[in-house]
Amino acid sequence: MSKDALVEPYGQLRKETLERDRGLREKVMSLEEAAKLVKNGDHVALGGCHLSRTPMAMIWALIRAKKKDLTISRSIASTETDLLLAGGASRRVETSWFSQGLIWGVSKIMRHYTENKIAVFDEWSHMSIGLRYRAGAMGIPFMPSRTMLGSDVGKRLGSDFKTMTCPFTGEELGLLPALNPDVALIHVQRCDPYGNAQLDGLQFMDLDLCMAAKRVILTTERIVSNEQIRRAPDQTRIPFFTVEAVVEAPIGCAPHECYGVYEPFFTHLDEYAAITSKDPIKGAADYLQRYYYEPKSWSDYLSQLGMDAVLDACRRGRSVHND
Amino acid sequence: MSKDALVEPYGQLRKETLERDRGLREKVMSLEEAAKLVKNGDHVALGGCHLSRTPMAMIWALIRAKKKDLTISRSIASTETDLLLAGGASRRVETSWFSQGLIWGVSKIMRHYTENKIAVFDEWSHMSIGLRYRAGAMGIPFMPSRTMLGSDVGKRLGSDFKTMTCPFTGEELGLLPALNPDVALIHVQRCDPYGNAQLDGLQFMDLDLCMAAKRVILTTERIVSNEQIRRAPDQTRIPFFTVEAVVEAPIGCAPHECYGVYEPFFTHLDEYAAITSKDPIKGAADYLQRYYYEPKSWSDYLSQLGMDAVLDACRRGRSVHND
Amino acid sequence: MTKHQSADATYTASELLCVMASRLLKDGQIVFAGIGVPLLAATLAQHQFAPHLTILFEGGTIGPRIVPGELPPSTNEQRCTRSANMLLPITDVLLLLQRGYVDIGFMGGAQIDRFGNLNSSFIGDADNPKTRLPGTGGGNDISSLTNMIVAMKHEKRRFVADVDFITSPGWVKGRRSRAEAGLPEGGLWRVVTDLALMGFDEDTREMKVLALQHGVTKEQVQENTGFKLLFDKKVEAITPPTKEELATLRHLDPDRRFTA
Amino acid sequence: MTKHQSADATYTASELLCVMASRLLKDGQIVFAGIGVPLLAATLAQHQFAPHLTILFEGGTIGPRIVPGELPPSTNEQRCTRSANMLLPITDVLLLLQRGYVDIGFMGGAQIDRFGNLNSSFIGDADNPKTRLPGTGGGNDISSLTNMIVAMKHEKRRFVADVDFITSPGWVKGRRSRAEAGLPEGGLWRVVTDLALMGFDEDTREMKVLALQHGVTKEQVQENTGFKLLFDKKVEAITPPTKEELATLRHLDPDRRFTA
Repeated sequence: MSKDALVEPYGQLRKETLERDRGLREKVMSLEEAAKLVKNGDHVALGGCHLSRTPMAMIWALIRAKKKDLTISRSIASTETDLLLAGGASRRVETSWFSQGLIWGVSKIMRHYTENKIAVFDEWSHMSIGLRYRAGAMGIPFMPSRTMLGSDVGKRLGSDFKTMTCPFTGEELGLLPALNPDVALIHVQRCDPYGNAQLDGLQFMDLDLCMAAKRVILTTERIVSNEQIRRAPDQTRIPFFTVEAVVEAPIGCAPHECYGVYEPFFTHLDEYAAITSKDPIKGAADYLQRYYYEPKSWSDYLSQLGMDAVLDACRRGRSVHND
Repeated sequence: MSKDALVEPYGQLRKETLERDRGLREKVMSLEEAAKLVKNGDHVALGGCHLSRTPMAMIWALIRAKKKDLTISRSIASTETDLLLAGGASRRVETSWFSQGLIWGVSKIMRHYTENKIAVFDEWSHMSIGLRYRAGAMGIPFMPSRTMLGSDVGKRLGSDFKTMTCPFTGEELGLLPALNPDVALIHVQRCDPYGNAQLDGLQFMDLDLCMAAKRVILTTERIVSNEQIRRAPDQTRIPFFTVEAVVEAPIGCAPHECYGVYEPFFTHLDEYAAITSKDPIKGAADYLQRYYYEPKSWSDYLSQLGMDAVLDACRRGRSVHND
Repeated sequence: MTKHQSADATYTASELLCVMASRLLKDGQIVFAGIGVPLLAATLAQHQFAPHLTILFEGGTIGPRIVPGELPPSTNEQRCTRSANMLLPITDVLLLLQRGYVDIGFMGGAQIDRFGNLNSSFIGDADNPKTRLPGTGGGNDISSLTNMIVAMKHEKRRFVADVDFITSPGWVKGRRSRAEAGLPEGGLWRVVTDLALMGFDEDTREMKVLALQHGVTKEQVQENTGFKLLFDKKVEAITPPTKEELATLRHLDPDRRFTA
Repeated sequence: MTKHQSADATYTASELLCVMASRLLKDGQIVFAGIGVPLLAATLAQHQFAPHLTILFEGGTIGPRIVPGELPPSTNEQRCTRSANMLLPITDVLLLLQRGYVDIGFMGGAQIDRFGNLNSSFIGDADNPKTRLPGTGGGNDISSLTNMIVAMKHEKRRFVADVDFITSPGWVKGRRSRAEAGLPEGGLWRVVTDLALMGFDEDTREMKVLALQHGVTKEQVQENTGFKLLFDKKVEAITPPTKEELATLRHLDPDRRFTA
């Protein structure tokens, strides 16, 4: 049903939300169990931004579980979305920017899939993506805004992006349709078994994502007790009742970063850029084989990245706490 | 100019904002100096809510400075707004609820001023007040919402509250006009001399207020160094460039509370209720005389409340940090 | 203070309201509770049978633990936040209602009418009121956006055919008028008083007595109501507060702050 | 790598862009800076003459201190947050632009046209592109909502009469077309290249050369531009990067991450 309408009718959204089990209950499970909560065809929104707090362990599990036809949205998409395309999990991406990162040039995988029309890349401005999630989080069908006007970004979206005249001021406004993803994948520094999550540092769009989504899968560096959460409730950023699964996944963003825990694995990212730039199809296939399909577990994946690389990334990651 | 239009035209709002000195600069001053930044006729929005983090020291200074014709808005108004009416500073209040508190009954001062048509009390739903500030904070002229429909609260607001049909879903929506107060008064636990403020506990509508307002006056329990703020930037809730004045005002919410520092002065509030219920005019006049006009300083005001009362409120206030 | 009494206990009207209202809640629910009886009733439910029930407070608190004997003066002070799971800005906690996360809104009421509309704004004409009341607070938002329980004393002057002013909409003018006004599903679900438990007719949305408090007759309820009540085909008798319920309640509010 | 040279220094094109762009900023301003040259230029300004200038990053950072030699790979990683004054969610930091708090937006560009429109989405037809570029990121928001500085290499293929796709609007089709599209005041203010500094004509909004880099002629600029440039009545000569500017810049980016 939700696939047909750009904006989910309010009655249906409420009904789905009220039918969820929102009681205070434990929901700890494995990556593999959590992957079963994602259905082929779902709209999956990814937390974090670019190389930061990417829910990589969960993405890794989805690709291994051979998910298909996912629509992926994210504030800024990077190597994780490359791999969702290359791994066959997604053929549609909604984001504001999609490449590994300025210093590595334009993603050859993104180019291959979009230029050959194998996948669709719908481009919205960065704030517009954020306001679409925010409208979804607030339970309103659209958010007024003042960008994408006068540009081809707005024009290319056709009737998905509307305009109106403000009845208070007579000003011309853009109207961004609410986005309520089927699933949000979010990686956090710590949460309790119920899903109350505390996030350090940059928050990106994650709180809006959790409020907007119909199911949230949290991966976390560590699971702490509910009592620990309750000692500093003003540090909680995600409320448990939005969360459907909690998975402990240490170093769960590798080779991207997790604020205060580890920085990006730059050497690995350089290698990734090198092999995928040379031949996006074979390069990605080789990469997926080695890092996604062959490892027996997430820990085994980390072993492939290498202990030295893990220690180095963690040393740099903790440095943000240094004076 | 801003007095004429319900929603300030965007061009004018931007112009006023860009003309403000938004550089990183010291802005520490006294209550009396800060009071000069408030002009007669200004729309003054009050931070905190009900008996919590009320910017009482600044309100005290405004009443002492004989301000006139202020429009006051707040999420929930309590004794501070009683006194702004009784002290002659305001004749118009926009809020969702206005009385001292359930356990003390309906405010006789509010009743006297509104029933005798000396002052206007415009009633909006609580979320609507919040969304009006939020629209102002976001730089959009209205926020869509789904309350106040079908009620006399909505009807009574006339054309200030509009409705529309959603172009995405065909649903009926309420439209709340953006509110950009001339001044916001906010009390915080700590901030630096530039106005970077960290807020513990309940945030109420304060961040939206600061982003929406044209001038922010911060009172603070203590001023800390900018270096201290920079050690935990993810704890900052109010950015310096929204702030026009920083005033150190210890126990600056008394007799209301400041999260983690002191609880309400309940005995004093009981006395306040008693004298203003008996005779709202004379009771308020006597109260203002004793607590507002006679004290030589904020510290002298606190002395009137009494050292024992201060110590007791602080002991209770700190208890929120106890296990 | 009216004393009520069952075979084995004496209790105040407020205590009766708290106990009866608490029984309407279910474990695992998310309940948006106002100050006073609602806060106490939801806390009582947690202590009695609903350990996984979550309380939301308007001040921005998600899932606090109320400390017995330290009841807050409103839902906006730090006493509301003890051992909470999360604190949110006010607007955002109210938006949880709009997003649809909340099962039940739970408030007190000053004046209610046959369609469950509540008035907490004006007694008399709004332009020239006899009494200006404090106003809606979150009431309008809660009643617009979720299923509501209202707990109040049953008095003729409070139960009127039409409220002077619809502060918080129930079923508006009955039948489909609530939906036609643009309000989502939800609406006034139950009214708990010291005399009875009431719901609303599925079609006309008029107030209907579902059950009577211990020792109360249909006639007594009607006598204390300013309009003609519907009565369910099978009006049940409510079990009076148990000793255990009252003991827990008095442990929570030893100073009788909200239960006098 | 093209080497540029003045009487007393040798520098790369990127270094030249950083230095020139930094000089356009003023102390006390709030600058929304993209990754690469913009970040470096704003930081250089802070070190040289604008200690009270505040940098905003798209990832959500307000007023960080960039640690020399630890430049971030984008504006979304923790390296961007060192000693910052505040961190905000992404949507909220972008909303600061919409609220009007930002003096200057500062980005790089892939392709620009005579009206200052930028393209970072498609080379060729959008439905059948020769190259799919990464997209707008915050570019569309920044260019829609504040005065912009763009820093880029001056090449004919980058300076085109009409961009293939307007990702980030400058003056749209010139004259009043930007305002007519519903965009606020602001717009493309300055384009800094390794050859010149350009603004836009007050009426027609066509690109106009205001000053030339050291040793560069008008003819050279025109030759490297894919449309006819306007030239200001008084085209000035830009003082080349000073030793001090270059030393500070090289201290900030010793690995030449963004200045190679």
